[in-house]
Amino acid sequence: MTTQAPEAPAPVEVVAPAGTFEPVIIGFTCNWCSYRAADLAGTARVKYPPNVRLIRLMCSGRLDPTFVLKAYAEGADAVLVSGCHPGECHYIEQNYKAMRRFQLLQRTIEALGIEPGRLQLVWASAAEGVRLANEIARVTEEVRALGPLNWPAADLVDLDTFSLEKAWEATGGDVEGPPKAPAGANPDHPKEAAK
Amino acid sequence: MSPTARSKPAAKPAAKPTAKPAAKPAAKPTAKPAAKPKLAIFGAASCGGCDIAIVNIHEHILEVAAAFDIVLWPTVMDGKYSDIEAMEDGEITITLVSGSMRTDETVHLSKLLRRKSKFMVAFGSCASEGCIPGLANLTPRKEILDTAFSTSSTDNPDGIRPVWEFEAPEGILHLPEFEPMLRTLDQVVDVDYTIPGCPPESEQIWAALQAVVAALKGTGPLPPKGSILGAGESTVCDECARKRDVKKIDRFVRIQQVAAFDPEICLLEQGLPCNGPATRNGCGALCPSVSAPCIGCYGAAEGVVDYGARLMSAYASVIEATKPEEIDKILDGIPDPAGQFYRFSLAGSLLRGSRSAWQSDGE
Amino acid sequence: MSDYLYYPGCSMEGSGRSYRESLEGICEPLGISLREIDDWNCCGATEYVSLSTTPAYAMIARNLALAAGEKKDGESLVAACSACYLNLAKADHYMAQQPAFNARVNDALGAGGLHYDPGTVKVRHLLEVILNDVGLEAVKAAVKKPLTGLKVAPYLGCMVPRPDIDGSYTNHEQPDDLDRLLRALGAEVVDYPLKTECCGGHMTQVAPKLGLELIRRLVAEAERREAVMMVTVCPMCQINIDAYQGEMNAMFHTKHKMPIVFFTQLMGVAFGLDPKKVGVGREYTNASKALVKALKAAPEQALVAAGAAPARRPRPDKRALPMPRMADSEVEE
Amino acid sequence: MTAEHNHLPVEGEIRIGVYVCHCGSNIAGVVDVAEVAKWAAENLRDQGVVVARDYKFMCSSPGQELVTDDIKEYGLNRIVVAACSPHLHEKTFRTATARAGLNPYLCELVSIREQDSWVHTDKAAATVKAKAILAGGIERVRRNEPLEPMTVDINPATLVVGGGIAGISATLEIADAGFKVYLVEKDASIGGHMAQFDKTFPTLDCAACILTPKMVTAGNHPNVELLTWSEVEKVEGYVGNFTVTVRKKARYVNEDLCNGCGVCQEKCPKKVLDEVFEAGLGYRKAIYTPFPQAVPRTPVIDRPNCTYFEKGTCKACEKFCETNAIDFAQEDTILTLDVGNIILATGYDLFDARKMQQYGYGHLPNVFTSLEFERLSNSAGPTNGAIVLRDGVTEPKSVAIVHCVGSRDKNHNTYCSAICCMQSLKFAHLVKEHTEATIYDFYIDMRTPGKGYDEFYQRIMEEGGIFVRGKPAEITDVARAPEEEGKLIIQVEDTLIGRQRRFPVDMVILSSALEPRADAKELAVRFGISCSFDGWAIEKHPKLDPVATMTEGVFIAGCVSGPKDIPASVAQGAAAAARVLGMIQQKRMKLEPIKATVNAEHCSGCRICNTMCPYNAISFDDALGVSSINAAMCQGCGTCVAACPAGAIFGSGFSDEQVLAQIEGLMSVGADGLPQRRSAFPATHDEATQEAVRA
Repeated sequence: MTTQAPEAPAPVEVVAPAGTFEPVIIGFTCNWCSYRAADLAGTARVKYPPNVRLIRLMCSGRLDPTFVLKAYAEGADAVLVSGCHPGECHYIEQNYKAMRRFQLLQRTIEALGIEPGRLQLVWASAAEGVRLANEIARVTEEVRALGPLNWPAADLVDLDTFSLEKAWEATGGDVEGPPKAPAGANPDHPKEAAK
Repeated sequence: MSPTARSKPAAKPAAKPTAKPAAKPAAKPTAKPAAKPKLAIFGAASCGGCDIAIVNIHEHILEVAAAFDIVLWPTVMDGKYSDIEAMEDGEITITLVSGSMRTDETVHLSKLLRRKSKFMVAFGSCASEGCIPGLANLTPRKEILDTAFSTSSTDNPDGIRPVWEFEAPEGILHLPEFEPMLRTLDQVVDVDYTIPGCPPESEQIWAALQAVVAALKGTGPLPPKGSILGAGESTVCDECARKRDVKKIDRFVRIQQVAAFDPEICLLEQGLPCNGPATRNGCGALCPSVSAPCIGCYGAAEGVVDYGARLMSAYASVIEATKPEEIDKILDGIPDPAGQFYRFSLAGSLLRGSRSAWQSDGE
Repeated sequence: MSDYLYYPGCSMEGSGRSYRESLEGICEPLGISLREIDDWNCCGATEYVSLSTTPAYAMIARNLALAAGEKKDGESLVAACSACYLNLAKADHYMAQQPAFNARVNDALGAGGLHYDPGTVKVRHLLEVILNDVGLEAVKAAVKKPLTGLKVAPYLGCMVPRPDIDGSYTNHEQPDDLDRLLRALGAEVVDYPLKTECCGGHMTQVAPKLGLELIRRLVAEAERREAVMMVTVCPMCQINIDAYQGEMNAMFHTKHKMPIVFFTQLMGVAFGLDPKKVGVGREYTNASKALVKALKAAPEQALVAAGAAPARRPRPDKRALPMPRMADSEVEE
Repeated sequence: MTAEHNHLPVEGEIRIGVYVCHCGSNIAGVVDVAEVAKWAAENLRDQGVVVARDYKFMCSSPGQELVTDDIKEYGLNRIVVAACSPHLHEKTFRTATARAGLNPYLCELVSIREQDSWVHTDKAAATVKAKAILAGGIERVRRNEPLEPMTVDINPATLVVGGGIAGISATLEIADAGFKVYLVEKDASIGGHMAQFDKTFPTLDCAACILTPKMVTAGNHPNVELLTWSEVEKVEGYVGNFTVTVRKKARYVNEDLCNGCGVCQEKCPKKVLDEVFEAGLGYRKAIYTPFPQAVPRTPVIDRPNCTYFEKGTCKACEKFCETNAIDFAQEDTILTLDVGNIILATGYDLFDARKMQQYGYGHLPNVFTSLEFERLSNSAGPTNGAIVLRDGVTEPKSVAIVHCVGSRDKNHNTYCSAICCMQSLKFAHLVKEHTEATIYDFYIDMRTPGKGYDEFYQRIMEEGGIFVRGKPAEITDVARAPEEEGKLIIQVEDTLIGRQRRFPVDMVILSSALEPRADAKELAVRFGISCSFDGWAIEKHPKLDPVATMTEGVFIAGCVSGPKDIPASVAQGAAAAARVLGMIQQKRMKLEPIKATVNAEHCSGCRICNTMCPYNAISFDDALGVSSINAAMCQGCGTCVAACPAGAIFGSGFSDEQVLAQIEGLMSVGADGLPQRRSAFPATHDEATQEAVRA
């Protein structure tokens, strides 16, 4: 929405005093434990910094590294991944997959110059509202110390667009669906045969 | 524009029906323009392999020559930029750009050709996702130049570096500037079609060209904007003859560490990090068929946002370990994650490169 | 050889000489070496801290400051006297807990050109070091003359392990750390519930009747439980129970004769050192006889004797109800 | 923009209605709800926001009508409600959406209460966060697809785990309603802890008298299949269609032949300390039924203690058995049960009083645990109800009862075990009834809620117990004064008079805490429910849904979710049964349509996903060379979706498009409330980029 709110915002919206860095952190939570822990923190009125914005997944096993990279690419300063404690996954064992993806992703983002501290894994059961709140506070402070990540915006370049339709009218052909791209070297692949 | 318009999935709308331009009635043959459609083939930062792959369609090249009036193809014939500049906008029917956007010259010419062309095709891995040159995005420009101009093989005692503007007696010379970061074609201009591969397989090229020719003749349908031509929608495993079982990986090995691999069984199952599961099919699984792991030159499968992320997720998911230290031990088998997962797709990936590359801001 | 900084404290020089001698004796077999901090001063003992806080703790913290100066990586500060240990530990703890207090103390230290940041020195008691760093296995291994058949009453007093500031002990309600150590020496440890009760402290001075009554309870109970000697970790306890037993007997018309020695002395003896070398015999109520008897015991019975488990109590009656089965360490078979 | 529309599942223009809830002052007190709504209306038009409102209580019927009316009036096809947690009201608003004829899954509920107003104090910051959360919900809802819940048949059979009073009650409720119940009990007889008691508070009616009839009914009920001496090993499937694997441990006694005459127990030469039913206070034989009224009456052979199994000779039981029921060759049998619902009533363990060495249990003979005392006072117990000291003969002259042993104690369990006060009062009465002893009762607080409970407390006080408020520091046999010789001394601070006191007594009873079963955590994993840190099972909602769990079709009753007395346990058993019967009556039920599906066109058959599913919903078709997912078995965790390297698996409800868009939405608002300020990648001579950088 970057390009959509040119009008000056109401002053009330400016909460971070000029100069102070308020990190924005995307948090992925598991529907069964950490998201409920967040709910619990709320019901118990536990206070934590407002820097984390949570996304609910059904399970930490749903966590696709794409989501994490996307968050950075969209300007997030850090990503918090949370799930049920190892051995207590609502789906029996999926949080182990999350753990492995997390560890591999840690190595890759480091190779891309992103501090490991910007990708954190926190286990929190549905009963651990306070724990989650504390972890969020901790992560926020650590990221504040790391400073902004500020990954550049992807496509601010104005592509000089070109009307395919116009071009097509000029060549005057019909417009049915695309020709099926050949499935490659194996036309008698059962899947092809099945068609 | 909304952020989604910026997001990669938006950029590859291929599979979605609504991508099709509103249906138009087939125009009568008489409506066809008399002159032969014009074809331009431009190699930006590329190794030339793409051009060879095109020539490699053998005698079909003659049919291409017959079907098109080739206005630019520096590799095989003389051509002047000025001729292109002189053309009407949209005069060129179709332009194939191979190679990536590495200098401001290539950027400039790509924009020029875009303006002059009806259809712009990102041809090959470099143009579509950055390819091997894209790995330069792991390093700041300065370091790249330092390395290039001060290696032992370089005789450069004064440590001279290239300048982009040079005052010669004849006047100021402008040299193509090596840009801070390498970009893919679609990060610079609007791209209509993409033909993946490093290089694209010749028969696939021919199939794609045929489709275009047919479309131009009005005898075939026009592929919707954003289509990936000359490749499948699945991944290499789809074409791989190796026997596959459920995956349980307790180690990753590098190809030189193992004397011989079982010729029948999936390489990944033998611990060799094969990118086949995540790489778009179309090559005919050439590498795995000779016991070399797929390295991913055909890029991501249909609708995938970030090739490396998908592959990481897949590998990590099938690792046989539950303790952090065990997991780490196995992951040590992949010493260069960035290279393993982004060998071809780094420049086209969500993050495009390393932080140091863009933070150095050109210096 | 693991190295430690060492704070002896006054009693090791005087009343607790046998503690010092035995400690010096066992360091080598235990594979630990102690480096005495240079120019150490009084630990504040038990009175000063209750009179005037800041100066008292400044005095104590001076030792910490010195230790911090001498400390090599990973070295902690060991005290054998429980009063010294507790004062040093408390000083560090309070300074860490209360910034204002910390500032005051450091002001005082500053006058002497010293400074101490709480937490820099880890203060530990000898017993805990032996249990956690050396370990019972190593102790068992060092035993040459198991104290088989020697019935002892383990007596800790009030300052170790309470307050267990950094939770280094198994259980501060009913600590069994000393019990386990003595068992490792082959001694037979009687169940001695008074192990953390008061030894009288300075009541022997200000309110003799009360002080001596406290001592009587300890001694009488040890005797009732058939212990031939008491074993302690604290010079204050040792001197109280040992030196005032005569007065106590006189006051209550009893005839108790209960030797009390330092655990380090028994370790020395078990490690095969000459009892005299580890100060046995210095105590008013002589412990030598009991020891000699024990040392005669056949070595093959070594290490079998575990503490008197209730299960072995004779059942007075067939109709008696079974006792609950106890934790492994004490189960017979 | 065009590219973006390609991703919309529903043809046509997106028309979104946004509703920001005040929740009284719960949200409005911290978040400027009016501002948030206004902001959405003004700034998110291009995202398709047609109308944005704020309202006092969105969950109220007028609040819901706002939504339904707007859908009709403005032709909305997407709804975003910014209010409380989806776990609370997602259903409410989706139902409302459906009422207005829109697919319920086109409605999103985003939480600006639990995750914003309740956890933040800085109003400005909270308002900014609310906007971000809302923007995220809006971007997400744009990609929502209309989903149809799939329905599955409910198998009318039910599995009840645990044969205590809670389990028995649940079993009988369901069985009486005419449906099949499998009752699995790990011990040799049902009855549970209650069978060990003599009397029950506050009515003091005899436990056996009220329990045994229920046990017997359960035993011969035509609809009940009793599986004692058995344990659940595996649970597969999903609500309505569970497949449960049960290990029936070898009894070495043929249940069909045994007539329960009990001669084998008389003749068995091997006496064994009974640490289960008799709490270690009495003995049983190596072949035994836990107690005379056991159901079933068939005994079991305790293999580790049986002389025959030990030495290979004896077989006394076999010789004397008239029906030849003894079968030393018997082996464990594995049963597979198909059930539609599961009720967990696995009860509690008693806190191990040995852990509090200062109370001397195990060292001091005359310190007893509550369970030991239950057996002691039980007329069928080892002393036939005679309350005596450990020597088995002496009647105590004074008895101390200590509350909160292992409860309300930060060294052990911080919670209150709920039943100990009443239990202790019961003990006091029983001691009074059977002996002359003086009673000292040491409590921290006297907690007697419940019908007739406090009256009982009054009664016991009138009976003349001495109540001391204070938690004993130590129980010792070391006398200080002659009157303490040979006694147990309670050292305690009497907090009412603020003095240290010592009470010499003959006998001490420790009212020990109730703890979760030792294997509670494994149990939770096996049945796919979650449990608290202590190990108590977590209810779906502690107040509004106390017998359901977060796992559909798995219910809980009795002490499995925390300490409870008998009335509460029985009530919960019945409540769980009612929930199950409700499901059975529906015959079929809707499943959340959050499922994964494989796009066979894109699937390359790499088989990465094949090991992803713990429910075995993913199978590989060798002929087609593609993997596929059984929708009914899929639990919707999405792990395979994330794992598929070809992006060929689609996760409905949580698709890549939805999550990625939500990230964009969340990130579209900076920490300062302004749109994120972003630089561009450096590109020296590219005019367009230069512009962008300048912008």
